[in-house]
Amino acid sequence: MSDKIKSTDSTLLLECRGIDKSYNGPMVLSNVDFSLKRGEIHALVGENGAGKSTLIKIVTGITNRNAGTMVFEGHSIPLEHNKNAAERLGIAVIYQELSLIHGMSVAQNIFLTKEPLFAGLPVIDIKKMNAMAQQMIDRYGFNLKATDIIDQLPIAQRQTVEILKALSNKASLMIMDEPTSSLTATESVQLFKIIRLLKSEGITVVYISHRMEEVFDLSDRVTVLRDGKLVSVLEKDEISPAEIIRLMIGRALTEDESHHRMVRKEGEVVIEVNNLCSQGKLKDVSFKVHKGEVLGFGGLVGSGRTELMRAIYGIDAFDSGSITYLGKPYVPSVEKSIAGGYGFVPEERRLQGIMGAISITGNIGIANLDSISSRAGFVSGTKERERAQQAIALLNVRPPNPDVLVGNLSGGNQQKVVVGKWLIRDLKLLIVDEPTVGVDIGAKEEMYQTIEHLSKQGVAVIVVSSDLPELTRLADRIIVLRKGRIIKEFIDGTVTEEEVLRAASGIIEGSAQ
Amino acid sequence: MKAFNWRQLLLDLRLFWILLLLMALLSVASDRFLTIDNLTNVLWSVCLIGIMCTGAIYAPITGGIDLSVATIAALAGIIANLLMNVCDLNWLLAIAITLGIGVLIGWVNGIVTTKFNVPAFIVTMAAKTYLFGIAMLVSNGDQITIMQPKAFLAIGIDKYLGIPIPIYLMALLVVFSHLLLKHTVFGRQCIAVGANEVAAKLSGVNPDRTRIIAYIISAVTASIAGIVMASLTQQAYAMNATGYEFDVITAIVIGGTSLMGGNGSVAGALIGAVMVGFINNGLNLLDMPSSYHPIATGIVILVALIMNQGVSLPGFIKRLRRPDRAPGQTASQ
Amino acid sequence: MNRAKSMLFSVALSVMATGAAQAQTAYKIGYIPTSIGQALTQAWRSGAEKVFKESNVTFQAYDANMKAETQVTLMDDLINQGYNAIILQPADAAALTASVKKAEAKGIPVITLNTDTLLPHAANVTMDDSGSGYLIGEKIGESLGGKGNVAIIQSPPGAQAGIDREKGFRAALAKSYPNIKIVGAQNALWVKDKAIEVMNSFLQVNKDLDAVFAVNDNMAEGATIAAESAGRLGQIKIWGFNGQKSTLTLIEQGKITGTAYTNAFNQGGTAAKYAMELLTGVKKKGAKTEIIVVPPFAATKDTVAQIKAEDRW
Amino acid sequence: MSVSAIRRLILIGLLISIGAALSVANPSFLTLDNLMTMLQEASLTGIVAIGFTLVLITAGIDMSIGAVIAITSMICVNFISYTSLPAYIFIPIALAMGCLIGWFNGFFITYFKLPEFIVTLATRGILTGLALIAAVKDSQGFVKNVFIQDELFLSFGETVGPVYIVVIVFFVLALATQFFIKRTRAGSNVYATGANPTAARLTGIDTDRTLIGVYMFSGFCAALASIFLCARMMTAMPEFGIGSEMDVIASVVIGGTPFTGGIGDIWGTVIGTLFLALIKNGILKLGLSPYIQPIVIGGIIVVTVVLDVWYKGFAEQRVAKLARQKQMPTREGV
Repeated sequence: MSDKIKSTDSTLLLECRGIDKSYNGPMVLSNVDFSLKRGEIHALVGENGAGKSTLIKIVTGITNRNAGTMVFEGHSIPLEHNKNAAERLGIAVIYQELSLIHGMSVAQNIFLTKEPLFAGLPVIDIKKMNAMAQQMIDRYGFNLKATDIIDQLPIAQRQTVEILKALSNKASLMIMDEPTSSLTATESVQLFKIIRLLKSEGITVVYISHRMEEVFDLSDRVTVLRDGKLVSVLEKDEISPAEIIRLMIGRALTEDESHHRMVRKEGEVVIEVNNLCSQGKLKDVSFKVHKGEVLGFGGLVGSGRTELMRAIYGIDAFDSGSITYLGKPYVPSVEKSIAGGYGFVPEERRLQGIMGAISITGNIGIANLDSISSRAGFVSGTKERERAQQAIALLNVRPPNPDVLVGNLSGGNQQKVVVGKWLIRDLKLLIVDEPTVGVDIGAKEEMYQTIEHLSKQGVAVIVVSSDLPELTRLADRIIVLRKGRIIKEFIDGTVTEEEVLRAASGIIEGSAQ
Repeated sequence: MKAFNWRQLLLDLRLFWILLLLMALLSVASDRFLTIDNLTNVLWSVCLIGIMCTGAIYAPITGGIDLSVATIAALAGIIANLLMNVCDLNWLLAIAITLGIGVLIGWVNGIVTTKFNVPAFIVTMAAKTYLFGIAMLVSNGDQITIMQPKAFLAIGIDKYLGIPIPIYLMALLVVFSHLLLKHTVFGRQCIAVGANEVAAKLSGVNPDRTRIIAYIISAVTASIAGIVMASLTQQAYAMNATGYEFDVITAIVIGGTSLMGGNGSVAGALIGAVMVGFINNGLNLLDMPSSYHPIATGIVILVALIMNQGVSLPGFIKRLRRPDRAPGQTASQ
Repeated sequence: MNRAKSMLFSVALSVMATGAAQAQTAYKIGYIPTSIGQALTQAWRSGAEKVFKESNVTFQAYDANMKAETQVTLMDDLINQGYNAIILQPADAAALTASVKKAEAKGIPVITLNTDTLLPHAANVTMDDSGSGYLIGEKIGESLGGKGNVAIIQSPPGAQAGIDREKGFRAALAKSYPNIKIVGAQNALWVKDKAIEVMNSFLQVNKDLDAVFAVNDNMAEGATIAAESAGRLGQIKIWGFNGQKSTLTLIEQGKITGTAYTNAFNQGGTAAKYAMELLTGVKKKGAKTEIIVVPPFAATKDTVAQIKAEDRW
Repeated sequence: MSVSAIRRLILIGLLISIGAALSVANPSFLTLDNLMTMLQEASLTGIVAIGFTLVLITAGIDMSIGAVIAITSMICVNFISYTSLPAYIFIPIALAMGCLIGWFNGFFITYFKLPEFIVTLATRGILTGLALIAAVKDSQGFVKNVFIQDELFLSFGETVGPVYIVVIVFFVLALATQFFIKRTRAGSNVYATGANPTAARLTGIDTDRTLIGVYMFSGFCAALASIFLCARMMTAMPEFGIGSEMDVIASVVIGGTPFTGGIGDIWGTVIGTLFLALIKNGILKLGLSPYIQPIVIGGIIVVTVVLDVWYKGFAEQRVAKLARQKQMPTREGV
């Protein structure tokens, strides 16, 4: 089924053939071929769990392949590859912000461990370092100063520092994993310029993204993976969003799927938000959620979606506006919200959702202390365990052992635990922020089914997601936020991912912003 | 009761085996060691540390530390004496008020740590300094001998069924603290706050309140220890219990509680305290110079910690040969 | 005999006191004990304050928290502040020698209490740690009839006063009572609760312990608590050192056998008077340290009544 | 001006104003002798604090520094009493011992992934005992504190003009260390290890080696301070330095180096050390009761740190707010 890869030639920077990989179990990659030409922008696409990140890890030496050959710039790379060797060869990965050192300047970060020295002395020549950094910055026309401290820069600029760091390593291959996921639209445009600039410098860029338009705009070639197998490699002229999606999911989307039909649900109002304002974050946000309705929130990262959720859950205070919950005026606080039937699945699972060093029982118990404890404050171990088992059964958590530490579970199962702790409650409103980030494809489907099931039971669900297919699949109604305001609401009929994205980027009926 | 944490139990048991091993070694070294009398004495001598541990453990569980417990204990003794013998209050009332002042001290520690965001280490270290000054001020720097009332003095010395009262008190507090930690809402909240403050907050726990209560508990048990100490030594003295904070932390950490927060074992802390008590007692019985005490304790801390990390001796030797793979968790971040 | 000497001494002091009272110039005198919060150092302070009340003296006490380093810092500071005289209880002879020398070189007389430093200075008012230890050794030896088992509750290693006391004690036993066996010596850090722990282990190991010498009263009181709790108080003679008020009470109650009592009020007063005499020129500083011994008095149940209430500290 | 610079200025301002107030309160404060003694006092703590700052920058802690002082002083005094080796031979040995102890700490921390606090607390215990065992004893086996008369050794306690040698060494060491952490690769590694160990490892920094090095330096600094302390006291005691950790930690934290790692520098520590020394020296001049003194010192530490943390939070919030407003002009709308 896979299309033939074009013939091997000297223009290839990297050539992988027959890559196999399994982590003690099912094959994550099987017989994958992957090649990169010099100076191209190459998109790597596939659904979550298709094996993109594993392939990248193999190329960058973070993990080792089980079989297959890898040739980089004519060097054959052995099975026992490692990160340092990859770096020496000129393979660089742009992390979101992982590899930057807070408290240090841009120049220091770029040249960490390879700072220029005074001739023959083990002393850093700071002037020279700053000058070199500034020179690089200017050459690529970035809006940065070499002496800026990392902490004070917005995410997008930090990313450019990452890129500079890779450039200073004389990288010939730069891999960007979802680089726009936390950028605003303008910042994304800026990044695309940089990527094209890199291309013009002869640097190969591997670009991983879920945003089809970006892939479509940028890439010279696209490699599509599905279920750990190579599906196709598309040349520039073959690239179209519909085709990529077809290859990614293995069939063409039906009219129904690509144009999700939304259902107006007009039952009892669970929560009503009126003119919510929060300085610098939210401006005049008003909406209602009905019983059994799934309300989707779209918008770019930084558009105020997460801030809105935090405000109505009661984590952050807001400046003005009012909330009515179950028909009564409501001033939210986390404790009241939980007692009143809210559930909240936060955006960053590892930092905000789970307690990794604690068992599943403990993680589920902490949100259900009211129902598992006596009035005197004693926790019933039996009840706690029962509830944990209930949640495990409900969501099919693996392994189904309530004593397992949550930190040892896979991403999907961790997320199930975070969701599960609310499901065993008398839930009236569930807020989920990016429910399937880092979740494998099987668990993702289960998550969707869970949400659908909940809405059938009459729970109002608010889904916040950057994953547009997810949003269009789940939502009965979609609200798009931009710069803290509601910019568009899709109520009836159908909506396409493109429409949502256009609204989120501020492109409405031709009036670009 | 089925919700038993087997891992924790195993950890506790592992410590228990070390304890038994230590006891076996000591009983070989000295025939006086393994007698009821002597074991009672050891328990009696670790009572103060043990009582402090039962409360002080909540600070590390929530991710903090309390260095002021020893000074709080000294101050509590002085205040109790002041109330009983200068203000002529009933001894029970005096104890109640003393504990109330303990609550206040803990509250201040907690407030400064949480609301002002100052590291607990600095807060409690400074508290140690100024509370010592207050203790000196209140006692006028005197070593006050407590002669009255008899009922108060009985707390530290009297025996019931041949066992000194403080041991019962310690046992009671250990059980109480264990129940509090493992079987109450508050205990769950403490562990959650220590494990992941944000996640706990989003699950409806109030981290600041939990921490403040943790410091209050710590200060209250320290006050109880101070009262027992005053009664036992018949003395109210600002320099009482000097340096005990390190013994308390040592016992807590040997017991498997991480200073990073998120777990804790009261029983483990008690075993830790008893272990240190056994070492000191054993060396005393053997009439070894006191300079060996801190050395032995230091070595036991290291050994217990390494064993808590899950390293066995053969494994250790094997790893020494291949130093590229370190034991324990992968990255400590 | 000892008691008679001390009485004589007190009389002599009160005669001298009248002379010193005339002084009108303002003086600043500093007091640096090892630790401010001890019965002994408190008593010294009160004794000295009583003397200084009669003249125009600012008497300021400083706390060294049992640390020699802090004492040296304080000495430097008092020198810089231009104090006229310093009354010092050195935590260690060697450690304070340089400081005392420095002060003396600046014309500030230093009067040491109990522990003497190694180089000459104004005066040393001492209760004679070693001699008193010797005295207790003899008393214990005598009461045991020259035979038996004795244990020592020590001060921390390196604490000089405690070492001197223990040395004196051991010397007495070695010289006069070679048949008395020292069955154990353990450090109880000067404090009661550790002394209870140490005493408990002594009681465990030695089923026939006859006497215990604790190098201060606090630890003797701790030993008493342990022995009483084990029901063996009657069989064991416990001796302390210093003679603080609470210990004297316990001696009266028959719980503690005896202690080397020093009139600490008197000792502090003596140091204070000596300082005043140097300052007012009544006395001239000699080339050698003037050693004033406040002789110890073996307080036992029989003799403790001779210590008047106002002399108890 | 950056937030950290303002925080430093606030501290310096406090330092100067407290100094001025003390000079008014007691004229003997502002005398050359007193200032020199104060500097000497500050330097003894400060030398240890310099090493400790590096440990704190790596987000660690070293509780064993006091005990290192004790054991080093015992090593020196043993050489002086039992050998006729000159000071320039045994002092390097003593300093090397300090490093060795630091290595030991670092090894246990990095190899077994044990918490720094408790490892160094264990080392503290072991060293405390060893110092007592190593102490020079008299014929009856009692610890005897030797009055040192080795002139070369004692010259470390002397002055150059009015300034004590230890003060000069302190400032030179501060300068050198500041230079080291800011201007060398190894120094950058220290910051990187403390700020973000994962990122540091990703960048190719051997964080374990960096940590071990930092603990060795901390041991070295404590050993160095010990030599000056012995020379000043003209003796060595097995109790030297034990308990002084608290002063060192307070100095460093007042100087603005937080426990969280990745931040801080030596100048902050120098100011913090001077600040604490000033408070401790000044309080003696006020004629306060010795009981009140610890209350005042404890109170000042808390208030200073609370102020500092409050200002830092306040300033950072403002910076963040400005940045957010720049990013998202809510007024304009779409």
